[in-house]
Amino acid sequence: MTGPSFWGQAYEIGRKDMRVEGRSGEVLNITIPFGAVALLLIPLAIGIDRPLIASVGPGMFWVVTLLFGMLVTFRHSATETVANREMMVLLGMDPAAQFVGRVSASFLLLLVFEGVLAPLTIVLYNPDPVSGWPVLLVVLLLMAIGLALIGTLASGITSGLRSRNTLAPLLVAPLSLPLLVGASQTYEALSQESSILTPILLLVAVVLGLAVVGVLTARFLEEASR
Amino acid sequence: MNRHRILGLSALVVIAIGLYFGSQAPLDQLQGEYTRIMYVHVPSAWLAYLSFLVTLVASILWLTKRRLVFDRVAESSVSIGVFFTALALMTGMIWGYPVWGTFWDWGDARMMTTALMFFVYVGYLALRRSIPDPAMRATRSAVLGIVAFFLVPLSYLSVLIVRTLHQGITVARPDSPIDGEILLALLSNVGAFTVVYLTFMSLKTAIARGEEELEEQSAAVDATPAGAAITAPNLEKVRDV
Amino acid sequence: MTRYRWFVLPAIGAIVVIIGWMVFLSLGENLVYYLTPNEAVEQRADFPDGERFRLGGQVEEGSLMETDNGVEFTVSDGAHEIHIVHVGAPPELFREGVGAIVEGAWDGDVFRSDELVVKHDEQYQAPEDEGHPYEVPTDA
Amino acid sequence: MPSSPLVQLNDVAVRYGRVPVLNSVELEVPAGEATGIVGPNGSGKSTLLRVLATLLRPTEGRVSVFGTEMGRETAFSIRRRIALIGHQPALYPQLTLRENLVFVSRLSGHSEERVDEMLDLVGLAGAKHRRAEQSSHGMQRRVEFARVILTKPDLLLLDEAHAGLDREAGQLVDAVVENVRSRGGAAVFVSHELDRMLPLVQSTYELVGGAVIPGGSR
Repeated sequence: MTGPSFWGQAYEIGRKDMRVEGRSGEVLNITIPFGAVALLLIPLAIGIDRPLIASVGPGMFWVVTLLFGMLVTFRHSATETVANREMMVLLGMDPAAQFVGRVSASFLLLLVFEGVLAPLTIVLYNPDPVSGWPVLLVVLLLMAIGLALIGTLASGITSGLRSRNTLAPLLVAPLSLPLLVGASQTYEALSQESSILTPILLLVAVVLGLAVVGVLTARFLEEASR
Repeated sequence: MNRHRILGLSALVVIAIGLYFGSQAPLDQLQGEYTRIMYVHVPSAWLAYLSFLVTLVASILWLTKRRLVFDRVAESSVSIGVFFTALALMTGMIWGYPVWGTFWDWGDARMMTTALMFFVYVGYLALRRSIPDPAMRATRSAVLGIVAFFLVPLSYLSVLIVRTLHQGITVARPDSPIDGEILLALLSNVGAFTVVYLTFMSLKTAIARGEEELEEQSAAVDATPAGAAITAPNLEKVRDV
Repeated sequence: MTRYRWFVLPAIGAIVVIIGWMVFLSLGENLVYYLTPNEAVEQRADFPDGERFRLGGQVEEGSLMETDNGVEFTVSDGAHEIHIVHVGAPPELFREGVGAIVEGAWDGDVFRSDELVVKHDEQYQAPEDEGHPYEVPTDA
Repeated sequence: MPSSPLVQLNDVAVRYGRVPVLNSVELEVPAGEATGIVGPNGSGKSTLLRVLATLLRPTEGRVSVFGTEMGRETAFSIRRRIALIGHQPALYPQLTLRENLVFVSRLSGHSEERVDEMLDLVGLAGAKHRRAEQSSHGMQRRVEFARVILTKPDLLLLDEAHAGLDREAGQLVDAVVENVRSRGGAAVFVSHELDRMLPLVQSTYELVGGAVIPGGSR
């Protein structure tokens, strides 16, 4: 009996992850409210200065997406026990397909995360409107893919370690710098009406590079996690 | 003479040459004596990039060839790279204060990317410390060694991507806008630092190897299989305690 | 590795093209993180009084004046000149003729700044009027 | 039938870091038979089972499964023919028992319809919509045996299979082993209790000091 193809496997993994999330509601009930609280606290911390709050709004949104969104990508370590991973290996699972499946699920959840917090940021911070804002939707998309890739890689690298709860964020936060730079540069370019091509291409290059590394190293990480 | 001594002595010689050129080179018309910080700052940054490139290559080689020597090289190179990244950051701050008027500029992409590069590789060393099994440690840190390298070209090219206070790419361009003698002094110091790197690498990998052998010896003494370490519980005593 | 070649090779190709393109692009134009006086004047409408931005240009010879709490000078890019009123001590290397970047906002026709840094470009040149290249100039 | 063994270990050693767990293990698992390996806690039984399952590459020695020597590139098709029932149930706690089995069946290329049939076979027809986290250890184990019946492995590896099971579930274990053997496959038990598995196995070994000794305490 041959199992499903690469994409079939990735689909099954992603579907399973989404279903587990649907049951536990970790992202919807915990991570999103947590991020929303952060968005509420920041203006209090920097003082009630309306123009200032409006100008930091987009930046704060990216930071909150990065710091809280990465929690979304660390969900796996709790549900994927060693027994579950071993079972999947013995079912003929391709580790790269598993990686793709996990990243896809995290990507969808991060889109939900951004989809809730982005309107909230606009309402709370009232940032200056920029022309060509539909481009920001592309940036949101690329940010979600990139963060899902980095987070999944980092949780693979640190899975099962005692220090993983602190180590994984330490790895993710600096590594997502290119995403942050790309995202904030795009916004800046839009507000100054200069070329957005360079930051967008930077995001695309980073996402592609991470995907290549993730797919090629999945097998080794799988082997080193048992 | 062993390898370490030859490397160490040649490092001393090239450092002396670098110091000579550095002290003889003319000063930049604007920066004056502060030009000379460049002869430490630029080679340090170069070594940081070089070390992490070596780590990248060694990490890939570990994953494909499975020889422990590649893991030792990867780890040693990160330790040295982290040191020189810190040195580049610190000399940069010392240089930046009189020249730009600030130790740290939040708008400068080169500073930010380099600082975050530093933290990722600090994380690399932290990761190694939290995995006891050598093979697992080598594999996982190899993956991180590959992923973390993303920040290296980003840091180098950041002056191109983002609006920054740092000067653009100076040396590696066809119409290099740098005075010939300043360039000579800079390149001789880059060369000297590279020999220092090789010396450090030779010593650090030897230390890593020695540590492994030491562990091996202590393991040979304590070669009881895991299960045989357990003896029968003293039931009589347990009842009476 | 051959299993994923269909994805890995095009992806790596795309990355190489993007990076090469970015390098090519930036060697041509100089990316800076400030507006030149010319840009600042052209985009005057986008930056109302009080709206902060960064402005960079050459400090005009003969324009530098020390004030009680800072300096006043004029920056120019050849096309336009803008008068700067800066509050705070300037960095040590700040003098006439250097490139400077200030951060602040328009106030009518003057630019009021509270951050001032000296921008050094990638030109490393010995003083032009030096007789002997090894002769170290004494710091004034 | 003395054909070539399904699994063969030659001079296998495993070390975790510097701690030796297994030393020069020689073992043959013949087709159509059940093999029992006894040993006290911490003697390396689970490690040995992972080597047999190709999940753990030994530090030294050669492992050959189904006549294929295990190298760096382990063929996925070989792993599909192995099933491991470990200490911990391999289930997702948030999913129902049925969903867990559906996940397995789809990953292994079996149709979803057979899942209900399997759950019926192991006596879980009435509890299949319960989440794994709300099910008892025995129920979770039954799902795992349903998985084994569904995927039809040629090599079944059981780690303390009878531990914590009631009489019915224990008999289910026996029946599943019988099923694998009757198809010409092999089963390997590891346990610290010889008594429960003795009636099921054709040969026993004992793990002492990291090495495998034939015969055991039969």
